[in-house]
Amino acid sequence: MLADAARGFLDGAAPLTHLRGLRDAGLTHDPALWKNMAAMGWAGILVPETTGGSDMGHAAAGVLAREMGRTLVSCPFLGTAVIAVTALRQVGDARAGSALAQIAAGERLYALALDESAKFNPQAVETRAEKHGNGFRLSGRKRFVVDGAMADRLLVVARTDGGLTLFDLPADRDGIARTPRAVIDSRDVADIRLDGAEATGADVLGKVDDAMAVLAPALRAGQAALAAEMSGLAAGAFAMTLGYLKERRQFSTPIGAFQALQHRAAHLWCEIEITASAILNAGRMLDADPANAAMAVSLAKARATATAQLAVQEGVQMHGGIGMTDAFDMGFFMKRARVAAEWLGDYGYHANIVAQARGF
Amino acid sequence: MLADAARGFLDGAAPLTHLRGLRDAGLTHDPALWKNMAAMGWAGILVPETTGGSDMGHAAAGVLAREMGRTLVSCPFLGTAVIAVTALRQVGDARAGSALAQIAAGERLYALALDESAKFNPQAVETRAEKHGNGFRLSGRKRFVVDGAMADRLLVVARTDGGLTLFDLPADRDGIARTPRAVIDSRDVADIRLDGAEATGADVLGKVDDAMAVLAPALRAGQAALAAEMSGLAAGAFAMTLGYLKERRQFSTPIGAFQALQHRAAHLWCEIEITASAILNAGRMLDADPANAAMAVSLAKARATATAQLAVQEGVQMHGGIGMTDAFDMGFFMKRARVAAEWLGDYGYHANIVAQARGF
Amino acid sequence: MPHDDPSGFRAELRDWLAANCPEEMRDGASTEDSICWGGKNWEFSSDAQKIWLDRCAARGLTVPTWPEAYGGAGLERAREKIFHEEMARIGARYPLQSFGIWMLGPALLQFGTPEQKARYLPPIARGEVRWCQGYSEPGAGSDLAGLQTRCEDRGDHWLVNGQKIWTSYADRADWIFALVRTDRDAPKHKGISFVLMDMESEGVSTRPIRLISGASPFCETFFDDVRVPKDQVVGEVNRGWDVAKYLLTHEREMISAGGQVMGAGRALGAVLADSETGQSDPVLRADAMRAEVDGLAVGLTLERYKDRAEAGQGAGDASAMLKYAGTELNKRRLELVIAAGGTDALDWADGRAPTWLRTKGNSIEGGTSEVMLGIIAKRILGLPG
Amino acid sequence: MPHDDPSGFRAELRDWLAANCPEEMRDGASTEDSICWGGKNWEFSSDAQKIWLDRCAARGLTVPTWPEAYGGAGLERAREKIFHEEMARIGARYPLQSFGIWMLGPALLQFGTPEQKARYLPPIARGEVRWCQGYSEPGAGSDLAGLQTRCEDRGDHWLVNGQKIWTSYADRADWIFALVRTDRDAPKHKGISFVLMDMESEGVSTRPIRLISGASPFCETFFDDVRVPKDQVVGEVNRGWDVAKYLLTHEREMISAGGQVMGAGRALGAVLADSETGQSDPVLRADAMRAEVDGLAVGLTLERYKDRAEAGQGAGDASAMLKYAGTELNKRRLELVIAAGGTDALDWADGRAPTWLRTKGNSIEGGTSEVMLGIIAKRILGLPG
Repeated sequence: MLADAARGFLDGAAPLTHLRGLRDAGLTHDPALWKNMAAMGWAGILVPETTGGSDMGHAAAGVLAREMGRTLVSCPFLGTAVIAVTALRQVGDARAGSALAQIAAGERLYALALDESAKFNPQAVETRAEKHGNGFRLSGRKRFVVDGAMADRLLVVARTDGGLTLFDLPADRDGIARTPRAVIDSRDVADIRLDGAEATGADVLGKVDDAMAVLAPALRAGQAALAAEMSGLAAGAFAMTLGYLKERRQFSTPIGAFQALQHRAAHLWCEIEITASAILNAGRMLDADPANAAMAVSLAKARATATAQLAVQEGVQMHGGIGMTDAFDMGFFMKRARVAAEWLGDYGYHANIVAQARGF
Repeated sequence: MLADAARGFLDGAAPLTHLRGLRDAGLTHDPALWKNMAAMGWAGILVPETTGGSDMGHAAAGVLAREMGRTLVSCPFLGTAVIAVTALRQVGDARAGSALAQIAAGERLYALALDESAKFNPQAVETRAEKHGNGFRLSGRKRFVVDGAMADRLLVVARTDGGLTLFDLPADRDGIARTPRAVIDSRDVADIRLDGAEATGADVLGKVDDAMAVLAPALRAGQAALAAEMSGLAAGAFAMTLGYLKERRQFSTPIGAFQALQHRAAHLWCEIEITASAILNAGRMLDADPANAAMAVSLAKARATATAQLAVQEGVQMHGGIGMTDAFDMGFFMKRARVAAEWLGDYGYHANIVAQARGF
Repeated sequence: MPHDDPSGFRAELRDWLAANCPEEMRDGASTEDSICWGGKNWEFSSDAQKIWLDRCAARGLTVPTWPEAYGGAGLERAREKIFHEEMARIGARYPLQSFGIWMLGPALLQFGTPEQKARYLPPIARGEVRWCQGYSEPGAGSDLAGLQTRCEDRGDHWLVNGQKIWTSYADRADWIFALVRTDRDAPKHKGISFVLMDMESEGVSTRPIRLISGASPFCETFFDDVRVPKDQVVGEVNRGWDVAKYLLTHEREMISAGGQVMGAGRALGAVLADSETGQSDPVLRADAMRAEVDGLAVGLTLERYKDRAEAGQGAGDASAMLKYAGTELNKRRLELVIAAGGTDALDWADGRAPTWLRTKGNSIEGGTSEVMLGIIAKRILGLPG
Repeated sequence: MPHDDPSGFRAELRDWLAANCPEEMRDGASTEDSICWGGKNWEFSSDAQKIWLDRCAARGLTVPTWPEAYGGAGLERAREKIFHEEMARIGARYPLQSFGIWMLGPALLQFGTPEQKARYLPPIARGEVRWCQGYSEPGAGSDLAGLQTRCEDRGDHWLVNGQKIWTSYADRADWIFALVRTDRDAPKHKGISFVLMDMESEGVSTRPIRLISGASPFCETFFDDVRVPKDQVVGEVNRGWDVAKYLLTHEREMISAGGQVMGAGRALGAVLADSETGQSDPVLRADAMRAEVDGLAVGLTLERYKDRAEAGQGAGDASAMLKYAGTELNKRRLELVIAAGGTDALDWADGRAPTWLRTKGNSIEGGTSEVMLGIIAKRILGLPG
């Protein structure tokens, strides 16, 4: 039901042409669209009811993410409504409550400033938060901060004396410089430089030296939602390919009658269907037993990554010449799949977590 | 020409039914066949002309091995005519010359007793050769000694004070116990126990503490010839499969007309053809520049392993029900492919050598 | 991930298992050797195997979802899951496996008369009668409906003549359920019936087929003027194809689940962790990681489809996906098990080699992977031709 | 592995390269950006690029195997290999790449008149004229022989009308070689001719096609009453399909070799060795090992077929294998290059992303992988249908 409603809305408000329009206009984001989504309760789907949300849980968030993946909607859902909200919920003080309320109302956007190398590795943080008076001064470089250019607030992970600490800072604070990047999926990504940016104790989310208590659940939630988005992406690319197989004729036959393509399409459908199970499982585990959800989440992200890659590669190849043209939409799926494959941990990263959980 | 002659001989003297006959009779080897091969000069193909061989080189040995792979000939060619001969040639003293002459005449069989663990690892030798008077006493266990039950002589690798040493011992020497194994490819494999077996200085092949000077070239020669055998195996399995695709009818159509099977057959043919290039290259490099042939040999073994596995898996699957029956020959190809995949280093072992040679 | 258990069923079951499952039956084994198939001539591998079968049968746990009236425990889906979880927790072997449980039982529950259910189901549940199936015929390959075995109406009995192939363990089975042609003039799907025959009937003979694995789990089975009582047709005469389709779905799920069960005893990872190069060889490790990821996801998919079945939606054509994915995955897994085992695994005396070779047939029997992909392409995806 | 050099050719060439190849041209680059395509309007990226082209052209080394009379160096196969080895040794860029070198040149050498060779080949060798090809037409896809572009005999000239698609860099080319229909009544393969046209002719226009990589290496090209002199047909009129088949073989080898050249600049391994997780992630490392093994073997196969060609045996239908294997491999390699690069490689400003996306077209252009597999299945393996 949620899926049907979401699909109905997105087919009207944000079909694939919406992303193309943004890209052609040199934009990465449509603020009006996010306002509408917030009005429908999407920004607050994980926000507690007490602070203006609907608190529907991660399985439901996954349903929305999946539908967004189908039409490649560019919006701050993952970074703000999933990752930041999950982080803020771990804290639960009045300031976090107020932030959650603002998110639910669509009035505040967050970006997670974590990565410092080209591959996801949440422990490899060299950004320093030096003690300075009663507060801190942050210096370092953050790479590939998704939604980093448009965000009102940044969740910055920095090294303090005893570990990592998570800061919730206004993005326009002195000493923070943001440089937008031109990324292949046409979304908002920035590199960020912190040059002695000041933070008070009140800017710390959770406890000093204990970023992971807040961040780890947020990362898992983001990974699961991103996996759900990728599963929708795979389904969207596959639907387009399947339609083409039925329509396109070659040597007077619909190409979908060629057995080699049939078998490949059938195999791909199996992969999508099997990945869907992993996605559902991750959402359920996050809702029912979040402390033990790590393997389920990594399983979902690994499967979704592999499946989305296969779907877009087969999509381009089966479309032949037009598949490689920009005029055709398959390239958008391919580019987003590639970015989503890397973001928050690639196949190898997550498969390794699964393997370790399974004892090897 | 050599290939045609070999094929002509083997089609008559050792077609696939020959291996089946041996297996059904509980045998692993046909001494009369090897005598015939020796009479044709196959046993001496790498033996110098001065000691009764034809010295045709490793490329030519690869041609023979490939033809043997086609019909799954079980004979001591690899262990004796390739590995032992190459080892003996590194030494070149009168004793080695006499051994080479005996091999060329088909009168002496060798087996290499190297492996001690289930995965190929020529450095992992714990068999000890303790100093004892003027000689040594050897103790330890060797696993998976190919041709180990029928061999007249054993090449035993043992640890001495300063490294590894290679011994050339009569297989019936006191203190050597051989236990034949029932291996899936129906060939001669034995486990060997050395229990204080005595060796003199004259039994050392090459220098004490320097087994690898003799052994490494022999291993490379064996790996290349085994790769050639596997490429022939792949070709033999594929020829059988291709014939079936043309003959077998299902739903009133030859199954080879089904496009999905056509594409898989074509892909397999490509793999076989590409692997053939690696095999030829390995033979040429061993003849032209043996000191630098390691990467070429590992490339050949890695490719041949992957290709043979694909050929037999597709072979069984495309044959359907009869492919899984013992009455049909495809199972023999599959079993030999699996043993050959492991022997002298598996895919990962050799791919790793290639990667290191390529700088990673 | 344990399921909710508001009613205390889990605790009660756990106690029962602790008290009743013999120690020997707790090794998690699911190799061909460790299975109890039951039947008149079954030789129990140990006292423990017999005790375990009898105790489970008495409690309906050989067929936990069947109605209690027919020897089951009447468990609904949520409790069935708990049952499997608790069995896995202590590494308990399943007390009984059989084609009667997997295939004939579901078919009878769906299509059988009350008399047929009462007569045939309880002996299956108790492991007293072992069934085999007679579907395929020589030369027909994947064209199942092209079957030629004749079944003529001779007034007070049927007369069966013909030949089946790939009949699993027909040489050790007590009864066979088979598809036969009762109307030779009707279109090929319309003249088929589903008939039950005692393997001791005069005119039935079998010949085992040796597989590449060395085992002979299949036979050729011959029917030469076999007389069959009239009440041994399941469902309507000439409508046997409906039963067959229903069963094909079950068979696919069973073969698919078989792959899971085989692997379930021990995670692939544990096998690799033991291997001498599992950690150091990135190829082996990477392939094992992929197989583990895929195996878990296929397992979740089986669960998801079982949940759907509970909710009244059969897997239908999607069973082709379960069959395809499960068997192809299992082939990959056993390749890895053999690779991890190195030369130790290449001996006939080692259980891994025969198991590995046996998996090669899983993607052929019960409909090849190619047939499954064709079903998916045409019936689910609606591709032409 | 260096080849024999009895005649001292290698030493001589090595000296010449040392003296003549500008330092800037020794970076081994073979990205889309670094290529010199030549032509009337070519803008050299640097003085070094121009100097390098001119020096090579003067010595026949832009087209080393062509006869000296037409601007080549007349190298036989053994010396050609030495040439490539010595170029690779110092990481020299190739001075010139073009469809004239790869495709039209070989076709003219095989099918052209002496006058055509003398007129068209030397400007190609000097990089003065840039050619494009006009084969595919909209909607025809893989059915190349179904082309509809009309070429009518108007006595003293041909008149061409129609449209081509996937014409590589037609917007920057000086001339085009194209397949056109000269007999509309003949069977489809029998009424085709191979014609050369000046892109500045009246009635020729182009429209670039933007690819997913952001680049526009292809165009749509339109012919609207284009007059073509009578002597600009290569081979016999209506026998253009023979030229086309010959060229398709060359094209496949070229696209396949392109994959090799792209990777040759730097072994995949070196890319991985730089990557932050190349060593620690077994999945990435294992995939790279496999790609490296396969890449070396495909490279050896290309060499083997070139040797055969030297011995008078063309690759023929087997060129389909080279095309298929080379392009599929190259897609795998660039996937790994991007994966090793992580998020750094996802920026348009980074050269890797466009190169990666561009490889996706390699297995489509010049005949899809599926068409190649079909050619192998039917023409080499003799499978029916």
